[in-house]
Amino acid sequence: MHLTPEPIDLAPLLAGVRPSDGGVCVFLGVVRDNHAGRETRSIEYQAYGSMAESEMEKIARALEREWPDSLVAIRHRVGLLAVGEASVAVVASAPHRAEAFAACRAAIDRIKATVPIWKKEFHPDGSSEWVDPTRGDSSTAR
Amino acid sequence: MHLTPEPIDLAPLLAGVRPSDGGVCVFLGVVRDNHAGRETRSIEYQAYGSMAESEMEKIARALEREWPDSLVAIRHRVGLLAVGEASVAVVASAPHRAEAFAACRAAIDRIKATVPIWKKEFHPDGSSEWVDPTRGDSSTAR
Amino acid sequence: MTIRLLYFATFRDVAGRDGEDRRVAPGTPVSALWRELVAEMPGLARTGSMPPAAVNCEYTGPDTVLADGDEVAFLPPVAGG
Amino acid sequence: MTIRLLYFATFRDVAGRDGEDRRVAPGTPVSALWRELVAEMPGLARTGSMPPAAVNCEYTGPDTVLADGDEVAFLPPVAGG
Repeated sequence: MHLTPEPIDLAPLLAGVRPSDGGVCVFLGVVRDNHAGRETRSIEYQAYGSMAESEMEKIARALEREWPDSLVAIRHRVGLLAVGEASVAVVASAPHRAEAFAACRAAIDRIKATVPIWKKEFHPDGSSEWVDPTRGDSSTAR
Repeated sequence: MHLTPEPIDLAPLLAGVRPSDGGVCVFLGVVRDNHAGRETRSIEYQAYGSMAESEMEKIARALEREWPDSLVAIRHRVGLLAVGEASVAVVASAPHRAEAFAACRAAIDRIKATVPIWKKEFHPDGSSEWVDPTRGDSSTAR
Repeated sequence: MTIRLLYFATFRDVAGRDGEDRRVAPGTPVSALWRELVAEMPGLARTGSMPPAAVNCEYTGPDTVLADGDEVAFLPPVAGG
Repeated sequence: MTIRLLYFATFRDVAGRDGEDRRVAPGTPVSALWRELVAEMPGLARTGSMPPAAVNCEYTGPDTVLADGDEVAFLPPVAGG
């Protein structure tokens, strides 16, 4: 449901917007061409699939309880992504924009904090490493 | 450039995202099925075209100066829109998500405050009125 | 001298037209033009004070003096977005 | 009893496998399993403390006692989004 190996298509996420919604806030996380001072060529996203699904579902439903009129949809891609491709999409809709922005921002913050997904950065020189956000930069693995 | 009588297509706005961007925040304003306690069937957006273009351009460029790594694109639709159709789209991209969210939110707030566009709500009973946000509800015209 | 006056939204409904070419005396400030218009069309003055005004597509204050050929608009409360 | 152990990201690289079925003594808490694994594969313990752990796809604390058939994973710092 929330995880996909295919390029993320916003259309089905936006199709969930309800007639009572006046504001839709979308966040796209995109593969950047650099990180921690090094050039990035591509990123491999690896997930603990069943748990990642469950965590994303929990995040979306918790946010809808916290902003009772909001609707939150999440997609996260796995596999090898090139620079410019979207790794994650959050679509939060609500009657008014303040709730849509707040729910969308909270969603991506929580996704980054708790969903069991990891990313390995590949560089032009062929080297790669798993990214460790707790270290503020990349940690080189073999 | 910024104003369009056609349905808003996100694709050309998202195409502007740069390889150095890691976060893209999109806001869509959508025609709701109700406002100020009354049912809405459709909304007509009327613009002072040349000035609206100029104001939206100023907003986008000012935000890019305030968040120097951000890129801001704006589209606003004019004409008669049905419930569920997008009246406005803002796409703000930046290396990191905090700037993307901040620039996107500021953009829509400023658009609502200063761009010379007006909207007339049409109700199922055939009545209509221009919306006056300064009154906190609708003002009936004729 | 002549200016181009534009009407939008509720003001357009009151005026019954999109715009008009209008003769004004040299030295006329925006605020005086507004008072002239209200005298002709009291329906414009639903609020006590002068609404936001634009000259040549830029927001401007009430003391701005009009020039020949200016495009002038008084703006009802905007509601875009 | 037997649990299913899963490895991800750097832990998968260190272990050299995606997962394994593993025998553990009844009453074993998550923290004891972690200590066993580190004893076998010191490369797992890049940080001093036990990493976040999940049992049957739920985050859980170090004192959770494992049950037969549990799916267990220790999680390197997540980096989704």
